[in-house]
Amino acid sequence: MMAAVALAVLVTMALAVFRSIKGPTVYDRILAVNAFGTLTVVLISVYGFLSERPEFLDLALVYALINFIGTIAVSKYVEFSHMGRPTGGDELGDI
Amino acid sequence: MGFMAVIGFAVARLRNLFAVVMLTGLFSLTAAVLYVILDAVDVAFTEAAVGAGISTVLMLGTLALTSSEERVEKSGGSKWALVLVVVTGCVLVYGTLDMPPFGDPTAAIHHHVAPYYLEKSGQEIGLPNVVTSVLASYRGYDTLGEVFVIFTAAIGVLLIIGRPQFGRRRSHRMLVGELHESMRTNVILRVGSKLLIPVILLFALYVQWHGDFGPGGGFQAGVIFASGFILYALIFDIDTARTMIPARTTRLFLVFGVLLYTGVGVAGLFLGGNFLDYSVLAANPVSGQHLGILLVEFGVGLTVAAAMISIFFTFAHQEH
Amino acid sequence: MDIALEILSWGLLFVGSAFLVIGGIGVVRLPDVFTRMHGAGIIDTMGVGGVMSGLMIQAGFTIVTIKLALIIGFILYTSPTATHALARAALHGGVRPRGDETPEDESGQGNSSSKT
Amino acid sequence: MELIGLINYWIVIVLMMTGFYIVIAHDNLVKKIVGLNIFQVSVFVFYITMAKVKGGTAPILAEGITTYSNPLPHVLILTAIVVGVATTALGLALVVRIRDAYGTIEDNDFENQDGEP
Repeated sequence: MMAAVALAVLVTMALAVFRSIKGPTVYDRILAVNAFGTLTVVLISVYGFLSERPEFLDLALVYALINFIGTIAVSKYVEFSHMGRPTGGDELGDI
Repeated sequence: MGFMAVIGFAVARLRNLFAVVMLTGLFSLTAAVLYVILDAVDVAFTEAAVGAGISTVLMLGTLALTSSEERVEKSGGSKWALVLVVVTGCVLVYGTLDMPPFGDPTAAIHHHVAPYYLEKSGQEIGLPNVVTSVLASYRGYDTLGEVFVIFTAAIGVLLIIGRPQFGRRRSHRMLVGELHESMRTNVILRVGSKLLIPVILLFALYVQWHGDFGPGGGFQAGVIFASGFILYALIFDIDTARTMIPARTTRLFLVFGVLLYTGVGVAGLFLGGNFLDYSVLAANPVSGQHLGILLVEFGVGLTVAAAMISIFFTFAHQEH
Repeated sequence: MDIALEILSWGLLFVGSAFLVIGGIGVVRLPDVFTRMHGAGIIDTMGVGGVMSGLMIQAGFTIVTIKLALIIGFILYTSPTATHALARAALHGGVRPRGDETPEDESGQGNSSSKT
Repeated sequence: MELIGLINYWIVIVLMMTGFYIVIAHDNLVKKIVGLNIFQVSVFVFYITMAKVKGGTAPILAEGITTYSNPLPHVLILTAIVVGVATTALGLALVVRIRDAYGTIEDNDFENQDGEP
């Protein structure tokens, strides 16, 4: 039964990966990577129960925290340096 | 399960630079899942702390400082590269035909010292986490070497791009800086992160001191700790963050961590043991080991955290 | 009593994973960034919430339960913040929500695949 | 059956070759570093794969468990990951420095520049 849950998580992960490869905008990718991070948290917890050693939830906790930093960094970077349009070196982020 | 990694592969090959960085993050996530499934909890822990946060941030920092688009490459030469790669791959696959099958308990790797570690570490070191005891005690020399590598890398980064006069004319700071006023004034983000940062730091300390019993240890804790400060620097600006933890402090900690590690080793020498032999540190060998591992892990944590923070600040402080 | 808890836990797990998949489909199928965020939101709230509370009941009352509760808390706390940052970035970066197209809009439909 | 046991190694090799290809075929230095990273991760996965013992669990001692995976490769890779990040940072620093000296991070460009002045 737990395996079924893990399978559902994997399917969702595959969908997120698809979105992050396909794009089309940067934001889609960020969104997909963020969702993927969340799914990783779930998968790790579920796997902990699956292998009957649920002590390893610390790992999932790390993800829950660190994933946030990654997303913030990326969206901040995108927001303030205009990655969207093709840039030469110098016109980056001149607000 | 290996297919997740294959997805990561297909992913990592394709796109342009920015997307590539995003996909590297994804790749590291899949790798971490794979490590968990292959029972390497500590490794997954490290990958989690490193891959999702620091390495993405550093890559972005570089992209901000250089250009973000890869030029369309010419097809000349890349055909030969492909051929070379395929040939090498085939040779390697041929090599694997002699490898022991996956998960085989009789494989050569499981016969030398590993069973010894698994059997003895419970009595000799008294710690449940074998990875920590091997890391800090049995293989203390190796870990010391790794710590020095990190130390050297941090110094290298500081030397290469850390000089203040290096940016000739200041126009604007890239990743973090005053142009990000609006990020600062974004209430939701600011309050949200403000509440989260202490939790992250606290959690890092937990990982640091709990590493003997569960997954965790100095390396992971250092990285998580650094991530907390990086988040702070991202939300507020770099100068505010610098007042929280000045350059002098990080450098001090960088050196202090390495010295602590070596010092524990030397203390062992003075007390009549070998270098990095912790049994002599206390009256009872087991508690001596315990104390030694705690101190060493603390040294590792300090060095790693200081190295990551100073590397990040060096990148972020670049003037373009 | 035990049976009831068991059924409740599996029910939660089932509902949670169903929501996960639905959210995943949403992330793939919905037309633009802002709508896709709803899909991601479902994953973060209903999916994670369901699965994690199912696991909590499975674990009984131990340290594991507390950790799971912490994870739920963190996810419920970080994910809206992150999504908010992302939405801001997207809006500032020139992506318009659908139904709010302006003439120079080029990415509402996801047709500008060159934009990376 | 034997071949199924080896498929993990093959995936590792595919990954490794991907990284290799990126390193030698792309001109962009950042991309090259990403390639190196992928190569690195593939080596990590290789070690961890070897450490796995069928039926074993993570090497954290607990009551009533007898088979554990091999902890030694875990130790090696754990440190290698952090070291990897540090060295990656060093490489990126070099890239930034190169960008500053040459104004480009494409491999070919500065070869040309070196020839001319």
